[in-house]
Amino acid sequence: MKKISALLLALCMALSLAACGSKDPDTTASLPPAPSGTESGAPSTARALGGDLVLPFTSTMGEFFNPYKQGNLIEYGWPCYEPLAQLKPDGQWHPCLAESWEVDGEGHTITVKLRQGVTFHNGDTLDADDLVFTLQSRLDYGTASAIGNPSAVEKVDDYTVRVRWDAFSLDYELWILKEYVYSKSAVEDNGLDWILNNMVGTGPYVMSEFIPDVHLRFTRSDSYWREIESGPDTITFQYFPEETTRLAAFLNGEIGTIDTIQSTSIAQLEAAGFVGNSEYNTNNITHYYVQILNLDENDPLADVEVRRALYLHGIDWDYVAEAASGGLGHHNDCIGSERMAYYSPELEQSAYDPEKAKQMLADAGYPDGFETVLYIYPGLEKDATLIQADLEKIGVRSTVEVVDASVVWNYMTGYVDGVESGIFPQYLSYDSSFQTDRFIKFNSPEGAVAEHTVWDDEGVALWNAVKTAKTHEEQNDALRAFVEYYVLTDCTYWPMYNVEGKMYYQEDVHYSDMAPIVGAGYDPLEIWMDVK
Amino acid sequence: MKTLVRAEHIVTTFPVDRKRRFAAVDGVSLELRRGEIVGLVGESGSGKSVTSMSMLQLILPPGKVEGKVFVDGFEGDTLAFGADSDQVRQIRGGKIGMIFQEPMTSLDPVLTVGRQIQENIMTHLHLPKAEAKARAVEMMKAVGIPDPETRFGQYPSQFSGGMRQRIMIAMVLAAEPDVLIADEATTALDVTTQALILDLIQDLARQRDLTVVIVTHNLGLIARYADRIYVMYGGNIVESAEKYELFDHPIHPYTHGLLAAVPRLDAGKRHMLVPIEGLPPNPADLPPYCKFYDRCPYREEACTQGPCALYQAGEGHFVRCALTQEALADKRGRLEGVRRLMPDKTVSQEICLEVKDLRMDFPIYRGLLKQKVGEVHAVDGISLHVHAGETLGVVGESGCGKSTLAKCVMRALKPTAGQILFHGEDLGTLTGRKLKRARSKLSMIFQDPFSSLDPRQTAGSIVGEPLKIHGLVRDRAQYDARVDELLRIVGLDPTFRDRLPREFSGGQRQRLGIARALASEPDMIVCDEPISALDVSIQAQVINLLIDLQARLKIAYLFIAHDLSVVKHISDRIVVMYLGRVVELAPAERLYESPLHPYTKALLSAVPVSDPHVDLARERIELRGEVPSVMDHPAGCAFCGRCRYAMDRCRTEAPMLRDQGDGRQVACFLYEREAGERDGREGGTEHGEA
Amino acid sequence: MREKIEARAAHSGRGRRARQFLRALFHRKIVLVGSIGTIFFVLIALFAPLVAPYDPNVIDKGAYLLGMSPLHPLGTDLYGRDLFSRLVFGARVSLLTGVTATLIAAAAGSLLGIVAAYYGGIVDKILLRACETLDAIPYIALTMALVAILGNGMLNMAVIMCSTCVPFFVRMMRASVLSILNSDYILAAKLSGQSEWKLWLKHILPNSVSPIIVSATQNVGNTIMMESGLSFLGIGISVPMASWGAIISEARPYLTTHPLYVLAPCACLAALIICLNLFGDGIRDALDPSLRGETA
Amino acid sequence: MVKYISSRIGQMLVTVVLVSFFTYILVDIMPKDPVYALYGPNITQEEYEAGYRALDLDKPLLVRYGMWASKVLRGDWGTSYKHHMQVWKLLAPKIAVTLYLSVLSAIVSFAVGILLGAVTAVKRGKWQDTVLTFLANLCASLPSFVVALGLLYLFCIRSQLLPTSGFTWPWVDFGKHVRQLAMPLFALSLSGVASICRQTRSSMLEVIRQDYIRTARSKGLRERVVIVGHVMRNALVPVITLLGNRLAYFIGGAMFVENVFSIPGTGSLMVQSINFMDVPVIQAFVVLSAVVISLAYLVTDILYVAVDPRISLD
Repeated sequence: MKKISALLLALCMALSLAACGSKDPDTTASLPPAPSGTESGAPSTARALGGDLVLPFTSTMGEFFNPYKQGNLIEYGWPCYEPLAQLKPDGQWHPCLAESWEVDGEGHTITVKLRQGVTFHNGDTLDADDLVFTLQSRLDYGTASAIGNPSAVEKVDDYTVRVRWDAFSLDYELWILKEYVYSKSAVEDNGLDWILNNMVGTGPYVMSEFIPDVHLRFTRSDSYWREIESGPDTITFQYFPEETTRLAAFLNGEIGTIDTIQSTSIAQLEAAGFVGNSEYNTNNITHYYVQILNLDENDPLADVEVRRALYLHGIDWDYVAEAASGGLGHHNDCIGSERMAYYSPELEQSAYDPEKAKQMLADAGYPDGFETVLYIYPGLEKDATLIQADLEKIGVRSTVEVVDASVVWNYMTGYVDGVESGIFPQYLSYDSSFQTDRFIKFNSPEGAVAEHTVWDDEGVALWNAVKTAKTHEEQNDALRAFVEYYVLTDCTYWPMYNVEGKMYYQEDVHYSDMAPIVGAGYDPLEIWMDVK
Repeated sequence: MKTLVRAEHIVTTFPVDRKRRFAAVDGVSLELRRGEIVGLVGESGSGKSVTSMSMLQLILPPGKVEGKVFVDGFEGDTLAFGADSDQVRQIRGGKIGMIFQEPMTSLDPVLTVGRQIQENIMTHLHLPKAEAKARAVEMMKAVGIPDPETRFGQYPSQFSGGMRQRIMIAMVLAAEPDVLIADEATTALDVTTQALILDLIQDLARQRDLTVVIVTHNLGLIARYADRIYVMYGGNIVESAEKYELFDHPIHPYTHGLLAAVPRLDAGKRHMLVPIEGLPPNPADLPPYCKFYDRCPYREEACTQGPCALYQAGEGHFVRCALTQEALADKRGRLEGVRRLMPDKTVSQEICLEVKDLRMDFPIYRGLLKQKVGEVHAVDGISLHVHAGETLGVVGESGCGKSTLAKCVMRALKPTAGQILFHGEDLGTLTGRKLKRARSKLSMIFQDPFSSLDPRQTAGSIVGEPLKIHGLVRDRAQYDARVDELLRIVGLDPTFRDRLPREFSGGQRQRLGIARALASEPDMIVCDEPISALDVSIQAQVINLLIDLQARLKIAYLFIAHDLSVVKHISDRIVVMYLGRVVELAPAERLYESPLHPYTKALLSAVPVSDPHVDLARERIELRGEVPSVMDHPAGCAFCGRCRYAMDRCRTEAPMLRDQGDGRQVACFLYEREAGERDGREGGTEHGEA
Repeated sequence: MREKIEARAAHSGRGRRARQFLRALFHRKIVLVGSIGTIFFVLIALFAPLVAPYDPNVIDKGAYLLGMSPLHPLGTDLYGRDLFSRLVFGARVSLLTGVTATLIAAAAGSLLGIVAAYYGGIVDKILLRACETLDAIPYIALTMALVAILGNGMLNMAVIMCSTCVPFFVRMMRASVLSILNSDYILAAKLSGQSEWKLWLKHILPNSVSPIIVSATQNVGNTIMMESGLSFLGIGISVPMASWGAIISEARPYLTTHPLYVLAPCACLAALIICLNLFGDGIRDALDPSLRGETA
Repeated sequence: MVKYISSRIGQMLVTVVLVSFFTYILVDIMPKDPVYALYGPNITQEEYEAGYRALDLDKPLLVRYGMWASKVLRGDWGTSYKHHMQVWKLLAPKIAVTLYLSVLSAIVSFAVGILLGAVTAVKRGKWQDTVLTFLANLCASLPSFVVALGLLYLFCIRSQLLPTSGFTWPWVDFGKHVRQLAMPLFALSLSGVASICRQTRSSMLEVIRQDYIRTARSKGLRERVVIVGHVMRNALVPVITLLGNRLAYFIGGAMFVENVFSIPGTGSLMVQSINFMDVPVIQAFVVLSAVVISLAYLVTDILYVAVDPRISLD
């Protein structure tokens, strides 16, 4: 079995995910401070009931919630699904479907007591069976790593469930925030295919209509377990493939909000008098990075010195950031933006110095550079072009090959032959949970081609330290050490730049500062519209 | 008689390029009186059609028409009103109606026949639709179209050429015009149909006191039908007179030349035709003085002193020539005697080509799905032979199978049955090398000079190609020499060797076709209607060329044409075909003196002779009906439907060719009884030897 | 008058005919404009390095998305590269792809057309059925699938794009050969014993090729348009060597803020295609003498 | 006529079958692995093998094609890997929208094209001819998505006259339908105008020189009557042949316009399904498009034969 030293993006940020985007360096509370002054956007007027809120949506809506898989994005599920508890910008954990929960440190168990009298949209009442089913289906399917792979789930009584982990993990405390409960009957009665196209949740809005690549419409449910004093009658997610059209629709008043990282759109929105709000909107930081994947020892990229030369001095990251994002983005040598809990200024070590880079390359045995391939998703041509130009200057000739997201996966796993090594600029929007698989399995008709560990031994050791950290501080330090090794010493993860997107709102759309839920969209009850 | 239309000094010009324009009609004045039939005669390019079109302002921009046209019922010069003005549009169709040459394309293919007739009626007589329809049906009946009610709704593509011309006549006359201009109306039709159509026009003109203008190049038609004649050349009227006056004492050299150049049915075979030398006038650079100067045998210095005017040379007789009448008369006297005699040629007894019971059937596929619904017996059992050095003429109307016969002889088609013995070898069975060698001795001349020469090849390589194919030349020098010689033989200037076909006139192209045929020194040439696409004066040149070549090179001709007078002039023996069968065969002179088969008699009577007195004296045979459609083969004699002497035996049994002595054969039961009695033989089934 | 005839005869045939063809070709003013435009673009494409002030791939740091300036006649693109030089090199890429695709399509199409016309019968039916099948597939689906299989190098793109034009050329060549086959001069050559393949080489092909030339010139324009469409989908020719189509789709978001960035390549594309179409019309009229006198 | 139509339909079916077979092979060659598309990237090897067998990928191509075809004939187009929906339910409304847009654009581009062609033919040589020919060529040379973006900028960003996107059926809300369709229709049909204009112009110039037009004029008809009554009727016969080919072009090219105006047509779906290797959707889309395009060619042939009496059908 070919030993392939591949370093994939398995950054172990699962635990401190919630902290991302928050201003507060200390991850324990991992909460953004109450925003200074009034909510940005429109001044809070009297809350009203009514109106139709239309929100744009750019990527196509694939399958909704798959009970057997974890980490499905719920960008468009928040009106309908509700987690056990919500972490709001005020720093408190607002209980939602769970009435209360106790955490038993030594026994590594959490006992959750569900709220009573809550019904799903299909009439099925919420009870322990649903929670057990939700957890158990993922355990059986082996995709529960995002919540720390609990070892057992038992139903104590109709409304309480106890979950036990075999080892202490900071993850499991946050599990409550991420656990969405499905209706067991809905899945079993209608089957998986149906559930992937329909949403049965407990939230204030019921999914009323879904036409793929057109729109997804929710209407307010009348059997919600909490009293609804404000909010639009319907919430519609409309599909906009083209950026310019989305901008035109917003300027035309057809859609309620628009979040964009396009410098041209932002310029026009500001010109039209809209004020962008991005201070504490957690969903809007996009982190662009490059992943070095070399599966072949005698590839120049396998040599650490070469990677250090290219990353630390070979590429003018500040200009890449500025040009690729139209002046909005900025570069820093950390995985994620400088607002990450584990960030520290002394990580900044890259300095653009082509001569030095050429010199280092020469020392490493490549005086006249070498050939390599830049694999990019469609839409990342900008970054590839800029990197290609800088590499060209120091003698590294590269060709660009556009691949598709699913294909990238095959490349990374090495299954697609002909791809030995390459630079993978990708983007990772922070609100998605990190893939934390530490190892990659890939398959082919001939059987599992190869399994390979994500890192070499030093990387694994650092990763274990992060996993076993008891407290947030401890975890942050371990993370910082890991980042330093991964980015600055091993140089197989090249952070490019971070772009803080901006969110704009129409005059008649209001939201309270409690609206954004960290890492999980918005609280539908905290958004309302002026009713004419 | 009242003058209906008078045209004064019409000049119609077209642009040659941005700067220069040329006058297709250069100052023509003519008069049309009520009830008379006027003949406008001239070769192509003489401006006869353009004159009639100019009077009706049918000339499209960038052409321009100047001069004056007065029409009875409209005061002042009608040219002054715009081409699209109400007055002129009333004249067009209402006062003066016009029918054109090509019946196949003169009717709108996507509209029904009836609707096009109605359109004319409603435009001029302002009748409502229903009445217009009734009147249209009545007109269709008047021009002899069978059951007009049903055929009213049919499309032009469902009619034959003759029928379509009748529809054109019905359409024009439906608007009750005073003048009918027939611009080459029957040129594209068969001889018999042409006679029927022109007789119809003559009767309608008599009934309705209609003025008719017959625009044609065929002097015979003028002799038979016209009362007064204008002769045109190079855009001018060169001579005009009453019919008998013009034919008896033609004055202008061109008129005289035309009369001598046209082969006559009644003329003997001793003299060659007297062609008008040189090329037809090139409109792009016409000389300012007499346009006939280059080709005029009597030209003198005087002719070039400036434009010659039309002067009156007799009662109603006008001539446009610089020379006086007397000067022309004595010049003609001196040149008269010099008419060339036909070169004597020796026809050997050795048979060059023998066709034995040739049969050629074409399957007919109906509709777009290509099912076979029937068979056309294009050639239905023909036997004939050609001696070396002899010219066998093949005559018949369109659809009689003469072209198919030519194609079978040339093995362009594989005959269904029968043998083609060329020098004893049956071409039918030959293939590959042997066929190629046989083909070098047998070549072909085509009808349409435009489509028989490869537009991309230079003249030299067209003529020289057979040399290369059959390897008749060793090297380049001999090849060039041979090509030049061939061009010179057919009367073309060798320096034209590297020109493309489109830079030659029709006559010159036909000469190239002949040169190509001669290249492989053939024993026999199959001529498929070689001269029907040419002008009269050019025809004479090509006919004389063929006759000379035959005498000199001892080549046999299989001469196929539908113009009987030309075939009589050039052939030794003539075969008359009708619907795929030979109906009569005889030596040329004897066939015309005493035709036996009723069809031959009718055919000969339909051909007008370019001498009014002779033509008047000839007996006219009325030929009823139309050529039966090729698909339903009549059981008996194919002609019995239209034959005056048809007996019931004709309807059941097909007559065989019977020998009538001194080389004559006929396939008709009229002669069966006499032949039977005379030779005492019963009606055997064996074939007479043709 | 006589001397004029001799004078005209003395010219060598070939020279005079070439002059006649050119006079007919440029008889129409706009055709003249079209031809000059086409030649202008071809020259630019050929001498791109000389014409372009900068290297198209060099990034002038910090000077991104600048408007027109003496330094950069058409401003810079979003990376800071000089737009004018990129357009000049883009001409080379676009024309090269367009011309190669058309040549391949015309050659393949004509060959198949000749085979269909020559053999007739079952071969003819099969080829027509194949053309019909290829036509029935929406061209975007076909090209995307082929790009996924072959990748998007410049030559691959040319081959892929010509797959949609081949049926057109097959039908045109077949029709033109069939119409020539039953003309008299072919019969004459056959009857004089000409060998089959020489008949085709000397007579049938030279005459059947003129309609192909005419539609080929117009097809180049359509192919370039199609390439710009594919770049819009992100599967155009690979970075950094971009065709006009790629530049247009790259500049798409800047339509509102930096219109020049989009309009410049569009203007070039429009100008080239118009010139090609007019040039094609001109050639058609010049080759088809019957139409010569008609057009302005 | 019926016999002709039935045989043409027979040919059409053969073509559609050939298209489906060719597409099946094409999709099979594509490098992406359908198993990953259906089950997602991180699956175990056993799951991969189960999925591999579930998709019958282990059987030879011909057998798989046969099974697919038999299912399709029974109306089961399979479920989409990405949308987990019956392909038919996913595709039908979208094909209806794209077809509606294409047919409408064809009508508009034919109307404008023929009009422009007629004017340039009648006014040959004058300034109208030069200007309109230039205009028609300009329309043809602008990529449809650039025109679409330009319109969007003009009518939505600068002046907010028209809605930016979406599609509503006319019977649902006619006013909204018209306002939503104005820009996409204009952008799509613009590209068709040039070729139709050029074809009309050359066929009209051809017809004007024919003998029967001279006959019509000699009947004293008004010039306008000659042009409309006789010239146009004959000149349109060859133009009709363009109908099928233009419709096929629109169906393919509608995607760009749909993308810009986010119209729920097949355009974006098709791009995703190819990128995502959603095999049943690709198959269904190509075959259905082939049926529609072949129908368009069939209609063109029938129209051509019906209009031109010279072609006898019996």
